[in-house]
Amino acid sequence: MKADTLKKVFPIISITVVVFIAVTLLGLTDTVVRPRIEWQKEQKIQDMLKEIFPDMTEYTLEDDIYMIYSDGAEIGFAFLAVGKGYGGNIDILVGLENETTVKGVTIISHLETPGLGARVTESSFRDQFAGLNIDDVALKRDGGQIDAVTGATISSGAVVDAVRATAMEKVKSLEKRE
Amino acid sequence: MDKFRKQFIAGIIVANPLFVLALGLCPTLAVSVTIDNGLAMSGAVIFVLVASNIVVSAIRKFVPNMVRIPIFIVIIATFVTIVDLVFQAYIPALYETLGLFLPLIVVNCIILGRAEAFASKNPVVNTIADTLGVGVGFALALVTISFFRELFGTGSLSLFGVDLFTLPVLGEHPITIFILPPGAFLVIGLLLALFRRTGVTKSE
Amino acid sequence: MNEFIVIFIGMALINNIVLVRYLGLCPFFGVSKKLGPALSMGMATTFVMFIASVATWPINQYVLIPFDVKYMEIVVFILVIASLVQMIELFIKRTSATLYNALGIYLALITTNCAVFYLTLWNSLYDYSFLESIASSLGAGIGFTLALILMSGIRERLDIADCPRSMRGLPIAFITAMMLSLALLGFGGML
Amino acid sequence: MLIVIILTGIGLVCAVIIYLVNAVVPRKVQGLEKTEEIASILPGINCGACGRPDCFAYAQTLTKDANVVTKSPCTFVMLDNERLERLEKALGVTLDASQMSRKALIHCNGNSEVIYNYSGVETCKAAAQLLSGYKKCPYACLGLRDCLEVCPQDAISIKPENGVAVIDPERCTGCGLCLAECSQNLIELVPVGTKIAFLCNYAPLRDIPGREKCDAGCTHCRKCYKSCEDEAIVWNKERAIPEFDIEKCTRCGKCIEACEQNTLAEIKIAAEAPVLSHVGTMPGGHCAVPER
Repeated sequence: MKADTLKKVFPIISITVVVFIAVTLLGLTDTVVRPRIEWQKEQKIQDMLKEIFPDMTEYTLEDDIYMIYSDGAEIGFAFLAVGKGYGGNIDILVGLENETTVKGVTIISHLETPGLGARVTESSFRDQFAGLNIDDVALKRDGGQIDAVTGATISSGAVVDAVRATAMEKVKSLEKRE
Repeated sequence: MDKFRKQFIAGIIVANPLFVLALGLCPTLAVSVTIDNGLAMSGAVIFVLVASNIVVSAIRKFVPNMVRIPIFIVIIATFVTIVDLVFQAYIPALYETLGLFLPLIVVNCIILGRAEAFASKNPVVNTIADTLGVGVGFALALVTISFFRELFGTGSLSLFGVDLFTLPVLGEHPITIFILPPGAFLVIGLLLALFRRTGVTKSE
Repeated sequence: MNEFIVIFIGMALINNIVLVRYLGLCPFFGVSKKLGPALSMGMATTFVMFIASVATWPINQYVLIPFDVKYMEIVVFILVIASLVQMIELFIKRTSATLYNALGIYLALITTNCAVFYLTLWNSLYDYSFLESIASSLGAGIGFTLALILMSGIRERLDIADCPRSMRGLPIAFITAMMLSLALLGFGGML
Repeated sequence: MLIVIILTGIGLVCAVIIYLVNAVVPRKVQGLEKTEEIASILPGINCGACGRPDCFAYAQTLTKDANVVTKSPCTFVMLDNERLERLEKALGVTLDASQMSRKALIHCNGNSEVIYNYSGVETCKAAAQLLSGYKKCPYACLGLRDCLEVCPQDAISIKPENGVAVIDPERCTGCGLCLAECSQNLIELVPVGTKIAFLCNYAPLRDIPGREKCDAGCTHCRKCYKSCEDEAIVWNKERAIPEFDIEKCTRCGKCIEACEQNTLAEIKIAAEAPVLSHVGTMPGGHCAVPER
């Protein structure tokens, strides 16, 4: 009886053993690799923020607003905005000098069509945001200062609206906190 | 040694997974936008293919027939997750571009296909030859496709950041359709036809 | 209610899982020679997609996220899918033989179907709620079946059309797929 | 560490589910054994002539109701005595093969003259749309392989000299699939024993306007009728064509020589009930396995 049940139950044991080995192996690799991944993420945010605030030395994260310091003095804050683009979501990192003027904008990820919508990542479009007042952050046709990337009005509009709306929302939440 | 070589060559020309058997298409089309992606994906696929098939052929005697597919797939998934973690930690740039298609190597028809058809029936040595051949065949095909797509799609070629050259006319006005999904189908269709025309593969 | 429809249409047409996301191409080209097998393959895949997303959602929500082991999803999801397909195949084989005759051959193909696995990853990446993930799985399934039916309709006519010798068979199928995916690009930006 | 145990638990659950489904679901559904037994007798070529998608489905209907076999017989089994006995034993029903089994025959000798050069889609159905065919006779066989494609036994071939389809009586199992395919409905199922084939489908009425349409077909001259000594030929008055009586005909061949238009031909079958040995090895006809 013993050998027979063993034979019948053997498939179950084999799957469980294989899964057990797989899971433990992965657990080990993860513990080895996890610090490195955290460092990479850290590094990525660091580079992103440095792009907008070149003279940044360190930053603190207070419930999804990055406060930027240069040798102790606060020089602005940054936050994430998500625009509904043509191909999908566009993640944007927005930096503000103070409650009213925009320091700079960088596109973190997008699914726009290459050659058209993807041109919102080019500096020619992004530099228009620098130094603008939040109220002026709109497309020229909507009375703003920013002219859209030719042939990609949906993507440009999406970026602009996202920056403007999230900026206002974050400024309000900052005022509430002070 | 001769058998090793014959098996290896077979994987590349006669049974080239991509152009002859039309297997493993899913990652190929999505990822072959630039040569860097192509190389990264081929590297990952070759590693997973060889490693998992070696393990599969090593334990082929202990695996009960009824549950052999789930067990093979778990082994392949483990190696893919290892590659996923290593890419995430050490080559984040490529990890971003490959995105969701890195985990998809698990369901890549080539790997399970080879495991099921070959590795589960032959000793380890032959499996190494076969998987290396198939892996290199897949890599060659993938790189050719990405070469054409990047050349026509962006007008310029760059290898890991180093800009090789830019085409005169295409540089400014590249044919962007080659980077879009339809371009991928077009390139593979034409390459298949070219291979059939030049007799590399037999036509239907 | 309407965000379910948005997700459903999104998965079925805009991000059509075959022609825009290039997934499930191995069965797509292998089975689309005739309408009959194409339809039964589409239905089998939709059914497996539905069951797979129903099964993987609780695991993702109550096991992977609380323990912060997101990287494990690859192993766990594929294990669940493989066991599901194996279970369904055994079940159909024993109960109705004609259904097994029509579907059985493709059920084994579904385990290595990139579309089903991608769908579970997509649901966990976008953190869909339970109902949203069901909507997206049905959308993807219908999108897959739609692409298969369109393709098999065209390929049946292609067999009698006289295209050049070296283009016959797979190459012309790829060129047709290109045109289909061009057409579906038109849906982009709708939502 | 806990996560490892939980995930292994999930693996265990999956394994147990597969094991349970494998053990609990009845390995043999009651009728399944009988159906499989009958299916083993059937040829397994899934030709669909019996009106079911495949042999397995036909076996299923037979297990439910045995005398379905008399209404829609499997023509293949009828010709193969050894399988016939096994089927009779399995179903507990006696079958009389001779009058049930049929053979397909194409009524055209094909030497009608070609009147225009057709270069459209290569199928008979398409060619027939255009002035009903590129041949002078509107009922002539166009030889564009429609019937050939569908025949599970590969019994049909095209005569190179005049491009007309011919059915090899040895291979043909009378499944009747080609009847529906022929756009000129030239093909008719005739009893196995027929000896003389009447190769003209030109609606043989005496006074049809297009009479001079085909000089190769039957001109209703009745020479064959007169030439036959053993009255094996009966002249059908309304259709004005000869009809052959199987028992009386002695294959003397006089009527074939008498007919100047050579619309008559002898059906040569070696043995009375041809042994279709090669059929067993046929790959699954046109079943739906996805060819790579």
